[in-house]
Amino acid sequence: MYSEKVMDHFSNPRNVGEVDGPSGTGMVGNPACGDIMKLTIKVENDKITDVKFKTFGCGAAIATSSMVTELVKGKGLDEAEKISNNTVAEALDGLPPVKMHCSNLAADALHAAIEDYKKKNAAK
Amino acid sequence: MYSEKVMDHFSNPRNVGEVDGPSGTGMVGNPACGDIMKLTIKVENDKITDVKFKTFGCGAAIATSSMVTELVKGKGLDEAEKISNNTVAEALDGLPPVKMHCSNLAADALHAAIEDYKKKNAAK
Amino acid sequence: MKKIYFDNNATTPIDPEVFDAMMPYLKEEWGNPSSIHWAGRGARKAVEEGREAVCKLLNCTGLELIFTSSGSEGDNHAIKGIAYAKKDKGNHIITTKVEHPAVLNTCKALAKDGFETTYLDVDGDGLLNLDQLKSAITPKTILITVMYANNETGVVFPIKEIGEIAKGRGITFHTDAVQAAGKIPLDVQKLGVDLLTISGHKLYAPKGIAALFVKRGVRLVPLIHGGHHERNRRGGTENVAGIAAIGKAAAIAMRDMDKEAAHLASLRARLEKGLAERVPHIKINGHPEKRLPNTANVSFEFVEGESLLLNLDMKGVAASSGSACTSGSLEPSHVLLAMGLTHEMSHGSVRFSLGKMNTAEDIDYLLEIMPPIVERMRGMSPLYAGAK
Amino acid sequence: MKKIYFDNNATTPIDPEVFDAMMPYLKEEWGNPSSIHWAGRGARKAVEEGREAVCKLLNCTGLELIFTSSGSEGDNHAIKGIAYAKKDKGNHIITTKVEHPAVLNTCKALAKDGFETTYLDVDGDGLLNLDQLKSAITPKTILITVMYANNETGVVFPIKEIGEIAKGRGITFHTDAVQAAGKIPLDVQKLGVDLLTISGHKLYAPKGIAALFVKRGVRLVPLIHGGHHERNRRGGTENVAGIAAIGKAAAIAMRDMDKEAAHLASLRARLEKGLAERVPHIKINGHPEKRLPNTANVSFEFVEGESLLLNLDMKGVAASSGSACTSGSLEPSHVLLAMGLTHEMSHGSVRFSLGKMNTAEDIDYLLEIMPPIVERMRGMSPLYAGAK
Ligand SMILES: Cc1ncc(COP(=O)(O)O)c(C=O)c1O
Ligand SMILES: Cc1ncc(COP(=O)(O)O)c(C=O)c1O
Repeated sequence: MYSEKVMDHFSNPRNVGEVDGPSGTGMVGNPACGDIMKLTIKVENDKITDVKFKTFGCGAAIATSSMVTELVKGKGLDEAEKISNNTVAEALDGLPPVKMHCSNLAADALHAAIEDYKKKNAAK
Repeated sequence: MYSEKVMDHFSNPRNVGEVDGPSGTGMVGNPACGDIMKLTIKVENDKITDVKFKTFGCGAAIATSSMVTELVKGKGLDEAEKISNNTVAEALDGLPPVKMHCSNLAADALHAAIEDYKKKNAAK
Repeated sequence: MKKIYFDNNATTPIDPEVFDAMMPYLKEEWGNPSSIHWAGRGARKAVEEGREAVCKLLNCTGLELIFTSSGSEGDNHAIKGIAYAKKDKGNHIITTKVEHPAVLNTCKALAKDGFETTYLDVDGDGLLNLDQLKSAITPKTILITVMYANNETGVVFPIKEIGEIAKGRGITFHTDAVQAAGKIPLDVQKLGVDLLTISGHKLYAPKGIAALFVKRGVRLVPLIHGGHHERNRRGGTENVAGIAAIGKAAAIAMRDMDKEAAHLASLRARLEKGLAERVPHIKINGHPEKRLPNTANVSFEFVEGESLLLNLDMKGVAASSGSACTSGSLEPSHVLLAMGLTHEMSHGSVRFSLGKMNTAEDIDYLLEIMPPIVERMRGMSPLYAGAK
Repeated sequence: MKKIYFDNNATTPIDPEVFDAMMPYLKEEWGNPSSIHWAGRGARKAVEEGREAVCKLLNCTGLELIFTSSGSEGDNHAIKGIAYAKKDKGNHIITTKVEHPAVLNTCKALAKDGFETTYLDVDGDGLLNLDQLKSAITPKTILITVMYANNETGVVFPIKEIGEIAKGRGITFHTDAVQAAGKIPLDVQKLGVDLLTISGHKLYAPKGIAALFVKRGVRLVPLIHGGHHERNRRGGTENVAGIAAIGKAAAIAMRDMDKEAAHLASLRARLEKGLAERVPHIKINGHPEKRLPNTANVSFEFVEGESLLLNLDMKGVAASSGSACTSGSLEPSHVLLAMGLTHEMSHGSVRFSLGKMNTAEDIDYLLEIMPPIVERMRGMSPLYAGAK
């Protein structure tokens, strides 16, 4: 069902946890769908210097979470904002069709975290 | 499907043909059903001294024809008249249910032959 | 005793290659294809590979194939499925008088729900008149269902032409190709059909597995509602071993069809010629050319078919009279009656349907035993004057 | 790698005795049971012997059994068959919220034809309220269809009591006994049902064969019209090998059920007790006693079921989450939601369904690997405070 890459990220997820004193936090999904993702980022000089996730969800949800943290670590905010759910799915060599909608939320969580960071920053 | 007795009478039918100068002839069945039986009898002193059949029909039709000739040969007319299609089927250790109606006509042919004999005799 | 099987239209032996292909799914790989764990993965793969193989035979895509349990299920699914899906558009169905009971009785059953069916005639050769078909079409016609090849006589209908007539008028077109599969080409693109039924056990696969082609975009109401199987079109855990089997059978049919068809045609010619030479008063039913290569339907005048079959069986030869499906009934073949045969001639018919295991020796054995059998039975027949 | 199968409610392995029983019908005895010649006779005998064996398990007569291709076909046949046969009497059906999709989706489909269905609730233990059932009955109620045992939780419903309610009111009563067969007694006389569905592949027989009990005198419209097979009630050449298999499986179930049930119950107790001792925050779903002996449905709070299954699978353990039939979907189990579980708890459920090949060692292996898996997954969960 899942690609090898998905299974790799599922069984050895990268960057699990929450960053200390996060610059931004994104939380997406809902229990009805069975997928909830929480992404915390550390931003320095418009760069994402650290990122961690916590996810309640299926194999696809965990793998996409893990993958998105790999994709954005060290990236500038502009670049990070361009990452879409599709980018993540492609980086994992694809996802089963049934998983594309519900469980492919990692980029959404990322964008939510960036937005949160920007809101907090604007408030300063 | 068929009992051993049926198969015996089918493969070695008794009394096939037509008796010479029959005292009575019975013909029953019709092509639509796929079964036509012709029974010829020789009657002497109210006894059936000879009987033969010709049958167009399935295994059951041939076996019942053969059996009825065995049952009546040498019997008095009274006794012969008591033979029913069921008597014949029982003597063959039964017939498949689907064959009970259409192909079990041998006793009818016998009765038709006896009636024919009586009619001819009454006319004399 | 010799055992010779001439009843391949009733069912075929299971090809040893097919047997081997299905074994793993009755031994180690018995998983449920819907399961995500190890036990399900092999099963899922078998289902997808089986689907691909059958699709190759039919020249369709995997999305267009529904596995079913029998040709009868496929016919019911197609006909009821289209009738109910299109009931707002019309209530008229066109079929023929010589279809298999799975089609005829389905159409009859639909009458209770207000559907009307026209049953097309056939001529003495068993052929349709396409003008009759055209003039049977009304604005309410939603479905034409016409078999590709007849199970009793082997007569082949002009599916492509019928497809063109149907398409021009927006009528859905189904063909029961149960007897055609593996014997003549079966390319749904070339045939131009919307739905097509095949069945494994006429194709050297086991009983219990079959398939229905449903052209992309054709909507039909499921016959078996249930889980998400077959893309929500047919509920029920997949018959994995059966699917592996029909897949293998389809692949073999693809590979061997040309060779087998030639083989069958030559055996059949030997049989028909031989019988005609040796047995008087016989009639070969069905158009001489427009027939499957394997089927010989022969009427033996003055005698009844079942009695011939029993005699043949006693000599180890398996054949049938009328269709196997209706052999439990006493009615003469509806197919032969529709072709204008008398009741006697219909009752006196025997179908020899050859298969790939048959040999010239099998035919010669039949030619040896048949004349005395017929003679003996005619000698018992009140209809036969010649014997007196 | 170790391979341990805890997904017997999805499908069972094929019993080697069953395998042996079906082999002759895939090798030498591939004939069509309708044929009158040698090739058909062995097949016909197999069908009749298979029928007898299944009838013994159900305690019914041969006239009351229809072989089908799947539990789903049986459910569809029963429900649609009764609905259409009795549509002049009424249009109301009663079922439960926790039926298999083969029942639920059939009832939904019937809505398009004007039938109305009441879906009964279950309580937190998964049990029905028979007063709700009684008050749901209207003069238009023609059919009650309630499963014998639930596939996800194993909860067993009081079929006998429901049968008495139905009978008193002239309502036909069908039960889906697919999960009950072979695990708990299944005597149609004692249960007082009019129709009952079983399926081979939940009973150590292969996929593609199943059976429907139809009590003498109960009339229903066929689902698959066709030839004279199954006394005109189900068209299609019989799946002979499948019938031989389900017959053998039924005989084995008769012979071994008591022993197996005790075996399963003790393994299940070991599993549930062991998990409860080793893993905090779990909930065992379904009434503790009124359950099949083999099914353990466990919610692991804070984690999602599929991710647990993948982890188990990586260690060679096959289990499932929700029913296998709906695992292609993303919806949480309709059964657990109906029992009042939250979405998180429903999503976090795993079903361990044991089979006769399972051993105490299998359970112990699970008890060893499960705690670290749950701990690891909870460590990743944003819902789990304890791990922080
Ligand atoms: C309770 C219940 N009913 C019906 C079915 C359907 O059975 P089958 O897969 O044989 O169609 C199943 C199996 O998934 C089931 O568990
Ligand atoms: C032309 C035709 N259609 C349909 C069927 C039914 O196939 P099955 O026996 O697989 O239901 C048959 C076989 O008897 C057939 O010959």
